Amino acid sequence: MADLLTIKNLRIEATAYPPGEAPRHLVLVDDVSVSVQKGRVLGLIGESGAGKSTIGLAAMSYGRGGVRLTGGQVLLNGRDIRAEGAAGLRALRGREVTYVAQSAAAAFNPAKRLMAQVIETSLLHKLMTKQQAEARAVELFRKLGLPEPETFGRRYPHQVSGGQLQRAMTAMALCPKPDLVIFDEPTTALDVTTQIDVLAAIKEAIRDTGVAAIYITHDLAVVAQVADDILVLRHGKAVEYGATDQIISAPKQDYTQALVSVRRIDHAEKTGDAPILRAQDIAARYHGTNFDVLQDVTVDVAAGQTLAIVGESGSGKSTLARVITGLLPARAGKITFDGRTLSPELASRSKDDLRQVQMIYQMADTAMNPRQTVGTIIGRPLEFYFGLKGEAKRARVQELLDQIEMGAGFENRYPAELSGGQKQRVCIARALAAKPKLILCDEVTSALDPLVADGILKLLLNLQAQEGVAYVFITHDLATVKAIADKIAVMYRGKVVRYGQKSDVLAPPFDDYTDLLLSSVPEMKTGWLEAVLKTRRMESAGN
Amino acid sequence: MHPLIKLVAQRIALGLILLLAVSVVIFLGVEMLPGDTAQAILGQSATAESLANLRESLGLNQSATTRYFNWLGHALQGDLGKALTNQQDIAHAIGQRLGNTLFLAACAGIIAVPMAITLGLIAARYNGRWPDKAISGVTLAMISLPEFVAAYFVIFLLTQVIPILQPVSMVFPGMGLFEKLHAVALPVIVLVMVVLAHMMRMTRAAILNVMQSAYIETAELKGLSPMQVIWRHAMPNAVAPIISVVVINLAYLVVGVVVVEVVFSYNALGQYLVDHVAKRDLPVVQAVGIIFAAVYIGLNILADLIGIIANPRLRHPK
Amino acid sequence: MRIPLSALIGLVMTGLFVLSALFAPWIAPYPIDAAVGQVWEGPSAQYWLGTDTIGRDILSRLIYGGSVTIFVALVSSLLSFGMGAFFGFLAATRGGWIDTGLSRIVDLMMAVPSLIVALVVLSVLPLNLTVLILVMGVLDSTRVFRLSRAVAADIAVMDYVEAAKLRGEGQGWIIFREILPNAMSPLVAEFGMRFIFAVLFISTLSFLGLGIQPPLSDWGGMVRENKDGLVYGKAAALMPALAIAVLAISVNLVADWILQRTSSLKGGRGG
Amino acid sequence: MSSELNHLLSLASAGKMSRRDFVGRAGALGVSTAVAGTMLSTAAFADTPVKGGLLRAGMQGGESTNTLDPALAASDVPFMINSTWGETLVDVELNGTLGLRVAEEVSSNADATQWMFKIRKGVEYHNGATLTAEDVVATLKRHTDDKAQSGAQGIVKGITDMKAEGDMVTLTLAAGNADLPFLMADYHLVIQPGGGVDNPAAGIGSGAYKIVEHEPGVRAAFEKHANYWDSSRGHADQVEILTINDNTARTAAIQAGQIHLMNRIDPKIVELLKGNTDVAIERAAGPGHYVFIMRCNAAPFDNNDLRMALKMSVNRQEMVDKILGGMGSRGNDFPINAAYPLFDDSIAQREYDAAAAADFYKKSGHDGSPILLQVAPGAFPGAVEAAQLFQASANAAGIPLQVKLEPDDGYWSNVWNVSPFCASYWGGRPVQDQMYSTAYLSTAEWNDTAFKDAHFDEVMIAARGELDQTKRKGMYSEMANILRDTGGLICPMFNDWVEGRRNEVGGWIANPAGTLMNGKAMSMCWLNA
Repeated sequence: MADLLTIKNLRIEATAYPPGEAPRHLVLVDDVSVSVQKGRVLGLIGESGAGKSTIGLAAMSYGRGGVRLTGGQVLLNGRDIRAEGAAGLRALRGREVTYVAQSAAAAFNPAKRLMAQVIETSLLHKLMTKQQAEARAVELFRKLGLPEPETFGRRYPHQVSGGQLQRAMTAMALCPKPDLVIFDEPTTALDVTTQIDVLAAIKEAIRDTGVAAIYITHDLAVVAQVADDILVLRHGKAVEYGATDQIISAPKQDYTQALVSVRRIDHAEKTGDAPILRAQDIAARYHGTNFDVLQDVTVDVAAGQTLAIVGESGSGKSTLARVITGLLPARAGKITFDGRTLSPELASRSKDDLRQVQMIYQMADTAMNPRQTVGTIIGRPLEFYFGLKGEAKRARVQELLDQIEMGAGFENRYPAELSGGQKQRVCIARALAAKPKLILCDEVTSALDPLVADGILKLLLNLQAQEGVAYVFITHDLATVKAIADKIAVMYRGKVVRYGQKSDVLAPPFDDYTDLLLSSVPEMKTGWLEAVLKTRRMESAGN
Repeated sequence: MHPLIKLVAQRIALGLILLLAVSVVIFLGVEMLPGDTAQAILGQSATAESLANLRESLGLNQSATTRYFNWLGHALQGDLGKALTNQQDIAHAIGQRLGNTLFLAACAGIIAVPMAITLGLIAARYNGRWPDKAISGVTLAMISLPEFVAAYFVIFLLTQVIPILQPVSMVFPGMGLFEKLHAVALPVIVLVMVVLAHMMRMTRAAILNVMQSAYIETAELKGLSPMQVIWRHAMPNAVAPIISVVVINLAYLVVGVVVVEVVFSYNALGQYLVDHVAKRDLPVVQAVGIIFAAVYIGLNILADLIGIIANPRLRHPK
Repeated sequence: MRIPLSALIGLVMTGLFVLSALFAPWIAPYPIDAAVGQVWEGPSAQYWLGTDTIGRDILSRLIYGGSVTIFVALVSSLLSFGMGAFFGFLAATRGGWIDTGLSRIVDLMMAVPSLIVALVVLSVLPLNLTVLILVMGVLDSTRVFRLSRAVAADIAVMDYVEAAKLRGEGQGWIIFREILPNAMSPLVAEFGMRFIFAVLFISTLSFLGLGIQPPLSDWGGMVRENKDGLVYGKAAALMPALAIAVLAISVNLVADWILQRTSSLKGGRGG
Repeated sequence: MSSELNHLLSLASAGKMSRRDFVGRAGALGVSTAVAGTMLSTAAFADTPVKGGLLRAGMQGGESTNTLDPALAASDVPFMINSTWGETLVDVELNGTLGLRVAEEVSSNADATQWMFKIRKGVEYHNGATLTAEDVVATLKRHTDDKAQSGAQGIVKGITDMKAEGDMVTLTLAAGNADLPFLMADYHLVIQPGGGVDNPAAGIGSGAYKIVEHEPGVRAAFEKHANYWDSSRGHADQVEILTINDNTARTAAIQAGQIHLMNRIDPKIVELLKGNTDVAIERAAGPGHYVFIMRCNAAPFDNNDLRMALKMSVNRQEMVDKILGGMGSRGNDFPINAAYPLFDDSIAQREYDAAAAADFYKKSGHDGSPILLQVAPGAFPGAVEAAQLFQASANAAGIPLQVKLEPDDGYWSNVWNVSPFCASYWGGRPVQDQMYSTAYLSTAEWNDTAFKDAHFDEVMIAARGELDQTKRKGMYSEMANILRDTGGLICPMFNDWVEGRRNEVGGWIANPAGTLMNGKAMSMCWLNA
């Protein structure tokens, strides 16, 4: 069958202008060839910086910032679009090729109604009349399972949920009946339980409209559900290119194998022991609101062990962390630490209490002052809590750097000069520097690529073994939980719905929510999606 | 109650309180001035007894507080009193001059605002290319020129070298609209020069700021032309900051143009105020000060409201 | 570090101005107050920029005037920044009633036309540089307050500031070590703007007769002294005007450059 | 006397008499050569008045705080406006002699203690009423009255009794005053219906024009007073007086033809303005003078050697050239010049003499601490520059003079007549006696130099009653010398009136007594078609 899109020896380059430095020349994509046939889905997979989005956008001959297509061919419907002028490109963008961005929340214009944005392309390219366009939009809304499809378009982006926005985005992409749709991490920003529905909706839509698609993601398990072929990318080079089954079940390259076998860490759960931290009957609400975001939450964690708090966005898991730290004083309940009761107010806690409980954030780069060197960042707690100065301090910083497996010379670097994983490690070192008994880890791995995340988790486990520090590990990712937790608390709408030792929590019989949660985590095998949906339909039919 | 209405109510209430505070501040300020009205009126020709008499008849020997509250009481009933210096009815005198002030501001605004925004859009559209550089350069030069210099320069240029306009811009009741427009042409030109740059630069900045957003990329990937992208997608989201800077400048056109009024002997509020400050004519200074403050505060409220209305999150809460 | 041509020009010109201001007594060909020539002589080998309304050498007066203008503008903007930034940060980090109180006071100050204030205060107090600087500094600090409050508010919600609070750091460390360094570049850009408006403001004050002590005279004052010649194409008034414009433009170019690197949205001519 | 001179003038301007003859004859009438010269130079006489049109003057010296009450008039614009709608008993003619307006005849008794004014018949106010002797008395009363706030209060003090019989007004004085008629020419003493007691600011008078619109500090619009008694005045149908305080704008306006007459041309630009063919520059050597005043009772100025030192260290010529652009004459440290009758031009002109100044300074034994001269731009045009020239020349003589700039705002209340040493100006008065008694009599309200000299006072009182002109001249000369050598007044220059007239304006006669033909320009000028 004739190729819809053919990419031959594509080379993409960019020049970066870091403030105060000489411009750097980068090769983002090097000698990549791939093709998409009508009605088929190509999966592009790789870690951040692998160039997958860049290639996706290249199919529309669009380069972000200073990105330039410098070599090879991009043949769309048989013509090389690199030869097109500005007008020619505008003609094909939105008509032949459309784009679904990662964060629909950001990609929709907050000032315009959804309908206007969904049909804008069709009208712009005079593909259909307003009535036709709106009719089609409504039809797509229905197909994508959006609520009240007839009136849905009247809403503004902020009035609908993230999952719905992502579907609306898909509707927007499909509305002008394009030949090719590019999905750029369309589900990454979503909760697992939402992701599975959106995933299903997208897959269905693709099938029904018979459109060709490029599906970009970092999550092999996800792409396995939708793609016919997969191209694995690393550092802008093609690693492996083949049919989905082959890539999943029989990966040829080591890197691909690594990706497939990721998160096979499993650590024996520890039990018993007196709790170092106990949060009892906690209730909390935000200033100026009148409902509790936390309702009688009771959890504890033993010294040297890990309590994982699992939940989706809005479940209140991060709020719990804020309550424990005292940033958000609890309305009710008490927090006991190391046998004594902690004041709910941050301000009225002793310096030593503060030292004992440290925190690591999800976004490492906003958690470090960009104007301070790694040395200062790690050194400050030493100075602040232990009054270390000069040589002693320097030595201890070095020690910590070694502990987080980062060699010498890093203490003089600025955060901007570190990779995502390194940043997170520095944050860990900063927490360790205080010699705490407890570290709160808030989604520490969710912003990282799988392999890097793995590294971080391993590090955390080692450190726990060495220092006997306890973790409260807040995450939405069950794989991570399995990998690190001793105890698990599943939270839903501000309540703990399931709580206990890992083995108990993860073993049936499940409550509905936990069941939904667990069953929604994509598995690394084709057809998983259909299977899950089938069972769910049967269940809903059953009752 | 709909949150919008609540916000509006809050803003207005706050504005009124602010206004009251302003009146006190101005009162105190003018109280602090050395010399007094009588002395200032008679100037060099003052004699001890004529001074005493004048003070007497002006009621300057009451205590400051008494005078303030008297004033406030009447002002609330819309009576601004008579000018101490020449017994003119303040409300009437101000009424006329306020009209002139607003007329001038309006003429300048009507030209400057659309011009500034258009230029801003063009500059943003061609960000970093020559049209941008040209516009930015010219406006930069404008912003860097003291306004009175600009004023004398246009006088020189347009009344002497090319005598097409008149250097003295005073307007009177009974003048035809065209006559008035011809009269104020020069000050308008100067004021446009003064405010244009700032508004244009801020429009440009606001647009460029929005252009960073993801939804702009979405728009571009829909195949919209750059101008379409700016107009349909960037503009609606840049409204708030643009409005607020427009407002600052409109306020400036009303309260900040004394120098221009002096140079062109334009009979508007600024000149009137300055004269009366020099004469310690409290009621007048009060009244004009309040009006200026009211204009400033009012315009800011307006800006807030437009900002709120332009923001769908506030207009259509979940 | 890459400096675009425009910024380079700006830097060089600004530098020149500052130098000539610093070394005025050594550079100026004639004493500032000596009437050396005839009234309003044109430029000549003897008086490069001609002479002024009572026959003083304009170049010399420009150079001395420059030192006054730049000094006053600089100090007053420094003052307005010291005050504005400090209170702005305080309001942003402390929040609560401190924030509300300060913000209301600033609203109040901004609502009163700054010209009246200047007029009032400058005629109450003895007219000297200190007073002038204080008045201008205070009047301008309101705008700086708003900017720095906005900037600081954005930074104060950053995780690293929260981390510092969790660590138990004091107000001082948070303001000066966590927030200030990150707020610097927009503030510096704003500083450029403020400096220019200070220069323009002095000129306007001098124009209204509330300016600087003779025989010294800032550039605005010089324009005023010589403006009557303007209508007859006497360049005397244009020289200082030009000086103001060039200084303003060069500083502006530098400010713009910094501004571009940190697209900030503040600034504005005084109301 | 005035009529005779006018006759001579008309002869001269009609070319029937040579310049030299005229000056000679005029001199014989007690008119100084300078004035006679000025009079001739304005040969606008020859042509005949043209009726109709709108005559516009643009003037400096008006604020939005002005009022039409003549009692409160202090600056140029109110002065001009009042003299356009109102008239006084008499006024001062171009040559410093008395002109008859509302009064058609003036006479006095032998010792000048009683003065009779015969009121002209059929003088009609703008409101139709007829001007009566009672109105005159009422007017004078209003200004004398303690309750009044009149600037003329000091002037009418001396009158002990005033009464009206029929068309005759009789004023009785405490002591004889030969110059009383001149006092009646004071611009505050505009005759108003009922003395303007009920509504002083009504703007209703008997002048050639009646006010139709008045926005203080902006514009006063007039139209011809149909029943005006004097056919030789009031040519234009309408006149307007615009307040244009900014020099540049005002000059630009007259060049652009937006206005026909302007006051206060900045001397600096006279040379430049001469290039313009549409505008004529009108000069009149007036009695106005720019001064620096030392208070004789305040240290260090209580020391006459120091005063002399400062007087010696002024470079008067430089000031006349640079501040007045040559449009004026050097002062001699007493307030009188050729513009006054009975002026003694034999008194030696004081020159800049650094050496002498230095000697005096040494003699004064001043401790060398800086001597502060306070000045504001508004003290007089070019005051700041003048002060700086003074500073330069004084410093050259080793005198530590320092200039301190004050804001215009509040200058007349806080600095003038308060600070020991400051800049000021005097508009001058029609006659010497009035000038001296206003500011140099020990007991005078405005004795701003705090100059107290018993002998000086005696001579002044005596001179007042003295009807013999030569004796009187001698007395004035003595007073002049006393002030010159012991007074606190530093008078570097007398400023000419320098005013602009577009060439289409006819009927201009220079009048040193006041701005724009002593306020009569609107009534006496016309527009040539």
